[in-house]
Parts: sequence; structure tokens; C-alpha cells
Amino acid sequence: MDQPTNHTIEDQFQARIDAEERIEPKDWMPEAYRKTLIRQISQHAHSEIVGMLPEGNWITRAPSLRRKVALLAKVQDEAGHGLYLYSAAETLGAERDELLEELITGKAKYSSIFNYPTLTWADIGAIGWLVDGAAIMNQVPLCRCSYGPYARAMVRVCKEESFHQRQGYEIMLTLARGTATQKQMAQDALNRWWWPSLMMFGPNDADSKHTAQSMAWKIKRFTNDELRQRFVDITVPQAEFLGLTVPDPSLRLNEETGHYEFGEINWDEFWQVVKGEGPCNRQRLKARRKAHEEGAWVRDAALAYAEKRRKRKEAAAAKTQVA
Amino acid sequence: MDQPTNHTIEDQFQARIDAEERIEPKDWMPEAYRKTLIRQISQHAHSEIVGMLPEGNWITRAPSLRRKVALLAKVQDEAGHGLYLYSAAETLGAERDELLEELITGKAKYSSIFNYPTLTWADIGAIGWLVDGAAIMNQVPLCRCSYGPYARAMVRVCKEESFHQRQGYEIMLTLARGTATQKQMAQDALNRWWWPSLMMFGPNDADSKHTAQSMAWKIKRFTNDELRQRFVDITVPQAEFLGLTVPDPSLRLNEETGHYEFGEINWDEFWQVVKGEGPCNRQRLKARRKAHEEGAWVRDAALAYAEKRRKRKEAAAAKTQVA
Amino acid sequence: MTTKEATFEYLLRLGDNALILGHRLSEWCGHGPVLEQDIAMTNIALDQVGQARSLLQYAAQIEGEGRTEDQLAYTRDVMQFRNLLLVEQPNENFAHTIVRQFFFDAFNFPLYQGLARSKDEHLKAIAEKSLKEITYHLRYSSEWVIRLGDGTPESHKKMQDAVDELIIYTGELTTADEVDLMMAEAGIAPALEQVHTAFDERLNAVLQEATLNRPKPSYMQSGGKDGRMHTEYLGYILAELQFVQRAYPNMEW
Amino acid sequence: MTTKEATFEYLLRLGDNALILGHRLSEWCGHGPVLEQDIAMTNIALDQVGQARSLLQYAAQIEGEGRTEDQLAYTRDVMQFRNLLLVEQPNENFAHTIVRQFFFDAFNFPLYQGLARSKDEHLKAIAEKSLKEITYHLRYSSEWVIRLGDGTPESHKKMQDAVDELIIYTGELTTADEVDLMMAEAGIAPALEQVHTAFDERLNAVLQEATLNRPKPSYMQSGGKDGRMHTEYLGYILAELQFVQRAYPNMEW
Repeated sequence: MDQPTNHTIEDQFQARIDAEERIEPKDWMPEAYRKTLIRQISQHAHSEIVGMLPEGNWITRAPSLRRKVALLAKVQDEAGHGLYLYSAAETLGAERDELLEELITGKAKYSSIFNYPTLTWADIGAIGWLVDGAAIMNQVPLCRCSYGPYARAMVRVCKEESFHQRQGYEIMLTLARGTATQKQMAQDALNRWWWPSLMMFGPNDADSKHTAQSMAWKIKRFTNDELRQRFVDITVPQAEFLGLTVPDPSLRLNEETGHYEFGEINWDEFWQVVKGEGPCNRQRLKARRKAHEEGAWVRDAALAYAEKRRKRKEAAAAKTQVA
Repeated sequence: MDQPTNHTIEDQFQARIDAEERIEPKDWMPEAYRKTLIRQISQHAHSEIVGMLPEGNWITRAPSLRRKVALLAKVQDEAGHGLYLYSAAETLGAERDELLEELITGKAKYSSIFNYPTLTWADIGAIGWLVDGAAIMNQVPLCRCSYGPYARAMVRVCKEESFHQRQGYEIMLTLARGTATQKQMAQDALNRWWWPSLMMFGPNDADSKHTAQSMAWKIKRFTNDELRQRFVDITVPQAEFLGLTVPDPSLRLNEETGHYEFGEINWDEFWQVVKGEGPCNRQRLKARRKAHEEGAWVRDAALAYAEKRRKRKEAAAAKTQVA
Repeated sequence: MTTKEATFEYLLRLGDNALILGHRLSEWCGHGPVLEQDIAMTNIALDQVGQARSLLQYAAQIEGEGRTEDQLAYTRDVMQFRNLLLVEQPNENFAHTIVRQFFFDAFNFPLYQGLARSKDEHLKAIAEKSLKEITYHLRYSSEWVIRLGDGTPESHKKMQDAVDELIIYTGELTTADEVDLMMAEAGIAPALEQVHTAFDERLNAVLQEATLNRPKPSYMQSGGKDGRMHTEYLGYILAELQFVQRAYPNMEW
Repeated sequence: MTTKEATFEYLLRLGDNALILGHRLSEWCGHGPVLEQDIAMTNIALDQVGQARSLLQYAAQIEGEGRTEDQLAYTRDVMQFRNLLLVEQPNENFAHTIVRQFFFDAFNFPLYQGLARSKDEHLKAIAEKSLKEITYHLRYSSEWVIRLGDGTPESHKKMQDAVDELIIYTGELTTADEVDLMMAEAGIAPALEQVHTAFDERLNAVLQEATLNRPKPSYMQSGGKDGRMHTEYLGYILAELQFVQRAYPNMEW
């Protein structure tokens, strides 16, 4: 029914969204909006943290000092992204410790891509090129996300991630232009990381339950399939430039639309990995759990020391007063 | 004073020794004889066990499958020697658990040679050639030791150890006849293991407090210096055959005596390592302690299970009787 | 894929299983919980690396390119190895090691019983010789599963944790793929269904006596024997195993 | 030994210290006790490997045989490395890692202050650039020694154990040998006695504030910087560090 004078608080909120206004921490927001953002932002943060593992796996074996330094810097950046994102989630009332608890108990999700193993040095190139590439495709629109802290975090993340992607591509280029063995290593890595990278965009739109509402709230700007198509269109020519073959026999350029048609994703594999049944899911969680448990004494000591310092300061201040 | 009719039990014991009779576990023996044998046999056992560490250090990196198998077999033999020797010590009233406790607390000694690190594959050759060589020099006379169980253990040990020594020498030969790099690796290993191997014979006779009594009791058949000289005389030609240089500028063949004169051992280093200040003393003990502590639950479980089985058998037997 | 190509692949699988598991066991040398178990594990490792030699030698022969057992062991990288995922799992603790060993032996024993009837005479001879050793390995690991499963509450928990973690690697053992089917077809290897039946019964019997629960996982991991996707552990194993030959290539050792 | 040869040796020492310690720290990546410390340790590792690049590049230049930083890092074996024994010690736990770092930084800071006045212009430039980073490293490790030493009884014990274990590696840091003396003589590096005084004072001050005991060991280990006798740890570090280059030599990465 048409009620031109109806201004509920939900309506006002939606109007702000529609007007492309930024929602900030102190603003009123529907509980569902808050919850969906906490879920998405924390999943994003968890992804950065867990993502340190497959890449960190090759720091000690990086084949040149320059690559060793670059990979250390990349992983450090990712950890930093995790920090920004946990902080952004905290502006919505979440507690970092609780979020971390959900991660290590397996309750919380993180990007499934990180449940695949890095088996050769070329995987590091493939991850930078494809995984960061797909992440950027997802993240650039998020820079205009309706929620202020998340949007601003995304701006910082995107800047660094573009650099990472170029570095990953440069690794692939070096390998593709190297010896036959190196080129084969690069092709093998592409073979293993291509489809999982496409899966990073989530289920097809028809099967994606969150999308509609997320788009209405301008958390999401494009659908899964739109982003996936954009990624394929940009990345396939990059593979061709490398002289490598995308492992998809159905791949073909549709001259009319200008888009690449590509094969069906193995949705069984997609859901298996999401469910926790991927190659490395258990190892990733086990590693995070171990780090957390073995670090408990360190965190406890830091708290205890901070408390001691505080008391000493108080005591010193009290003395000064008395004197 | 001459007392032809004095036959104290100590005199009878010594007479048996002098007559080359074997002393067995049930025989009377002076407490000091028992103690010195427990000390010597347990030190020997500890040496076999600790000796598994520097050699075991190269099993995962053995450069051919044949060498990997041989090294596994060698280390397994050494563990077996440890078993025989602990059993021999137990015949004298020692308890294996107590002996192991003394080892990991640092109270008990073991051959200092195992406190040196194995840094290259050639070290494995050097150890087989020199360390087993020196050990054999010590152990062959022990096959005629007055104490039966120790002598018989030594016969078994010597047979296997001769094989180990030949294998070690064969590794050195392969390296010495290999590439320039391999020959250099062999020379470097000889440089590091030569003097510590000479130290395996203990202090000079003049400084060796145990020797006189041990020889009277026919535990020891030759003095430290005698054995050391024999080792040098046998080993120097072997080094020459390999085309390697013994790292001793004072080394020269005395044409008259037929023996090699050699330089002064660095007795400071000798006593430092004996005292626990060698390159790997702490690591060796730490490794043994860790194995022991982390294995406690396994040993406890084995005991608990054995007890359960015993009770079940008793219960089953009781049932049978009643029925 | 020709029968010869499949046979080569199959021999690599057998050889790599023996090599990688033997290598893992050898990491325990000098660190075992009790001297007798140090000896026992070293002994099993010794048997396995010995089997690996025979199998990789034969594999090289079948391949017919003049490669040696050492070239196969020391110059292939992760993507070319064909061992089961189970055998590259880390030692972790004695419980994990024993469970890994038991799961493998419970499969390997019926497998080798079948291989000892192989139409391939050379493989048959290798299998006959290895069967004695594998019979001992299975007895050893079964006894320890029972001893530790039915020992103390602490040992029971460690064992159950190990079983729960490693069970998802057992599917790959007895799930036949193209190579397995071709080998069974050619009478070179037994049909994996038979091996599975024996494996299954053994697991039930031993785990039950050990008072351990046999989990029913919703999925199984694979990717080892076909080389499609090993775990991140294998690269580190090879870095140690192969270092000397990689650093000093083309030399005699 | 000529001054040029001694300079090459010395640069290897500086470069290998940075490389091996940076490598050890990088093993923590993704496994730190708290996200902020993961970042901090990775950051220090990054600085150190960066320093290693500069130093090994210059070392190669001085050597004058056309070798590169990567050839020095990836194709020397254990007997040719010149890092201190301290930096090859394993991570063990966060206490060991922090104590190792602190001992090294307390030495490295006054060393680099001295190197920033080197008569060798190139080394002076490297040192000036690195000094900012090393100043931060020392502050970080000192703070954590204090925080963990004076934290809980558990952290105190872990820290004291680490101090007691690692102290025997500190003598090598400031005990001058022929190369050190030649470098001081030539004004290329500071005299180690001065570095020792600063190191000594720093240790006393920080350990005291951390309520930790400074042991007086009866001996000190050495053999790292002169390459005479490294520990058994270094071989394993190099097996990982160098594997790809060893397995795939003479390629661009």
C-alpha cells in the first residue's frame, strides 16, 4: 500500500543506502545488516590469516633472495589485512577473541581457496596471479561498500593486493620464459589453481542465498557470476600471453558478446571443500589451533606484565602525591 | 708377608682371574669389581645408544638407497648392542631404568666421541672407519674380559662392528676416488674426526686412574696408550691408501720401531668434552631426555595393558577351574 | 595407457609407498619411546627401504630408459611421486606412527598376498620375499594398536585421536582407479575389492580388540597414488631425502 | 690472509648471520602466538633477509669471481657458511626465539653502530641503512624479554630455561679472532671489545629488568663464524633453503 508519509527507521536506513551514504559504526542499522557484515568481514579476515599458511609454506624454500623477501612482504601484508579487517568487525560489536575461537573450532568459514596445498614454487606465482586476481575482482567493488570501516579497509587492502598480483604474474612470466621444466611447472600450477580460483566467486547466482539482500544493502555491488565472468575475461588473455593453456576444454571466446564461455565448475568439489572436506582444511585449522594453544602462555604473560606495569605506575603516582 | 696357606675369598677370586677363568653372575666378586664393571658396561651401553644420534642424523639424507639401508642396519645393530650391554649390566645387579635415568640426568658418562656433530655425508664414512675402528681396538681385547656376560656380549658386538668399519672405509674409498669435491669432503671429515678418535682411548696411561686395577682384574688387557698406538699404526696406512692426509704435522714413521710417532693430543679439549662442554653434549642429552619423557605414556600403556592381560588370564583360568 | 605404462606406474606406487613410509619411520631413529621399539621401527624401516630398492629397480627396468633406482628416488619431485597420502603423514607422536603403520600394513598384507600370485614373475618374486617382512610388520603394528588402545586412558585418547585423523586416508588404499583395474585385469595385481575386504575385516577386528572406535568418515582423501595432489608434507620429505644428490649430482656414493 | 680475503670472510659472516636468522624467524610465519607478533617477526625476518642481500652482493663483489648473492646463499654447503652458532639454533618455542633474537640484537646493534663509521664506504652505507631496522629489532626483542621474563611464573621459567640454554652461544659473538682483528685494524669494523662492553651492559640491564638470572657459564661454544664446526641444525636449514636451486640449477627465478 502506498504510504508516502511512512518513515520507519528501517526505511530511513534503506534510503541512506540508496543515496549511497556511508553507514558508520554509531549509526542505526538493522540487526541482519550488522550480522551479515560481521559474518562477511570476519570471513574475510580469517581468509587473510589462513591464507598466510599456503604461501608461508614456501618462504623457507623461495628460490632466490629477492623472491624470499617479496614473499615475506606479501605474507606480512596479508597479516596486516587481517588486522584491519578484525578491527572493522569489532566496530560492529564483534570481539576478536570470539571470532578467532570460531575460526579454530571450525564454526567460522574462510575462503575455500586456501584449503588447497602449495606443492611447487610455481604455485606461489599462480596464487599471486589467480587468487589475488580473483580477490581483487571481489574487493574493488567492496571499496564502495555501504559500511564505512569495511570500505576504507578495502581501499588499503586493494592497493597492496594489486602489487601482489603483479608480482605473482611476474613469477609466472619468469617461469613461462624459463626452461622447459620451469614452463611445465607453471602449466601444472595453472592446471591445479584455475578451477579453485573460479570457485572463489561462490555459487552460481541462482544458488546464492545471500546475494539479493547484500546487493540491496549495497554490501555487494555485483553478483557472483558477473564477477566470475569479469575475472575469466581478464585472465584468459593473461594466460595466453604466458603461453600457457587454461585447463578448460570448453573455453572459447564468443566473438559476439566479447566474453569467454567456460566449462561447468565441479560443484561437488566446491561444496565438499566448503563443508570442510578439501585437501587441507583439517591441516589449516590444526595449524591455527596449534598456534593459538601454544601461544596462550605468551598472551597470558603479556597481560600479566601489562597489569604489573599498571600497578607500578599507580603506586608510583600515589607515592608522588603523598610526597 | 708370605702366607702360603692364606686363601681369603679375595685371593681365591684373584687366583681365578689369574688362571683366565671366567667370572659369572652367580660367582662371588669384590664389590669394587662389580662396581667398576657396572660403570664400564653401562657407559658402553650408553655409548651405543647415544651413538645412534650422530649417525641417525644422516639416515634421512643418505645419498643412495643402498647407503640408506646400510646406515639403518648399522644404527639398528648399535641399538641391539645397547640392549645386550644393558642386559650384561643387569646381571651385575644394575637396573636398566636406573642406568637410563643416570644417562639423561648427565650423571653417567658415555664415549665422548659422540659429542661431535656429523656435518656432511663424509662424516658417516669417517665414523665407520675411525670411530668403529677405535672401538674395535678397545673391544677385541674385551672379548677375553674376565667377566663372562661382558666378554660374550663383546664377541657379538665385535663381529658386527668389523662389518660396520669396513662399510665406513668403503664410503671413504668411494669419496676419495670420486670427484674433487667428494675427495675434499672426505679430507675435511678426516680432519675433524681424527683427533677425537684418538681421544677415544682415554687419557695417557700416566693420567689414567682406573687402568692398573682394571688390568689386574683382566677387565682391561692393554693400556690406553698401547691401544692408541696400535690404532694409529693400523689406520695411518689406510689413510695413505685413500690418498688422504692425516691432520697431524708431527706424524712420522719411526723406521726403527716400526711405529708411527704422532703429535700431542689437545688434552684441554679432551677434558672439556668429558666434562660436558663439547659441541653436542647438551643436544645429545636433550634428545635422550625428550625421547624418554615423550615416551612415558607409551611405556605406561604397555605396562597397563600387560597387567590387564594378566588379570584376564587369571580370571579366565579361575572360571575354567570353577567350571 | 598401455599395460607396460600402467605397470611402470604401479611399480612406482609400490616403491614410493615403501620408500616414503620407510623414510618416515627412520626419522624415529634414536628417539623411540623404548630401546626395543627404536629397534623395531628401525627394522621395519630397513625392510621397507629394501623393498623400495627392489621395486624401483624393477620399475626402472620396465620403463626402459636406463634410469636407476637412485635416479627414481632422488631426482623426481613431488608431482612425480606415486605414494599414498597416508604414508607421507608426519610422525606426530608414537600413536600416529603406529596407527599409520597399522592402516598401511592391514592393506599391504593382503595386497602382497595377492602380488605373491602375480602373473609377473619378477613382481611375484619380490612379493614373496617381502611377504615375510610384511607379515611381521602387520603383527607388530596390530599388537601395538591393541596395547595402546587398551592401555591407559591417556594412550587410549591419543590412539583414538590418531585413528580419527588418519581414517580419511584409508579410502585411497582400496579404491581402484584405472591403473589398479588394468593391473587386476592383467593378473599382475589382485583386485582391490578382495584386498578391501581383508583390510576392512582386519581393521574391525583390531580396533575392536583395542577398544577403539572405527569412525565412519563422510569423505576420503585421495590424490597420492595418481600423483594428482600430494600433501604439503611431501616436499619437505624430498628436500631432506634428496639434498645430497641434488647438491652434488652425477657422482657415485 | 690478505685484507681483501679477510673482508670477504667478514662480509660472509655478516650476510650469513642475517640470512640464517631471518630464515629461522620466517619459519614462524602463520604460527605466531598473536597476529601482531606474527607480523612483527615476519617484519624482522624481512629486514634481515634484505640486509643479507646487500651484504652477500657486496661480498660477491669483493670476492671478484663473478658470483652473485644467490650463488652464495644457495650453493655453499655447511662447511662454507660463516654465521654464528647462535643464529642456527632452532625456534623451539617463542621464549627461545625471543632470547635468541635479543642476544643477537644486543650484539648486532653496537656492531652496526661501529660499522656505520666504517672506513669501507660501501659497508658504511649498508650499515647506516640497516641501523634503523636493527634499532627497532633491539627494542622489540628487549621489550619482549622483559614482558615474558616478568610476566607469569610459566613465562618466567620458559625464559630462564631459554637464557640458560642459549647463553653458551654468546661468547662467540664478541670473541675476536684473526678476521675480527684484521677488520678492526683496517678500520672496517669496530673493535669487538667495545661491542662486548655495550653487549654486556645491555644484557645486564635487560635481564635484570626482566627479573631473569644471567648465568655465568663455565664455557662458551664457537665454530660458527670461522666455519670450523657448525651445529647439526645448519644442514637441515640449508636442505630447505637451497632445495629448489639445487634441484633446478642454473635457472632464473
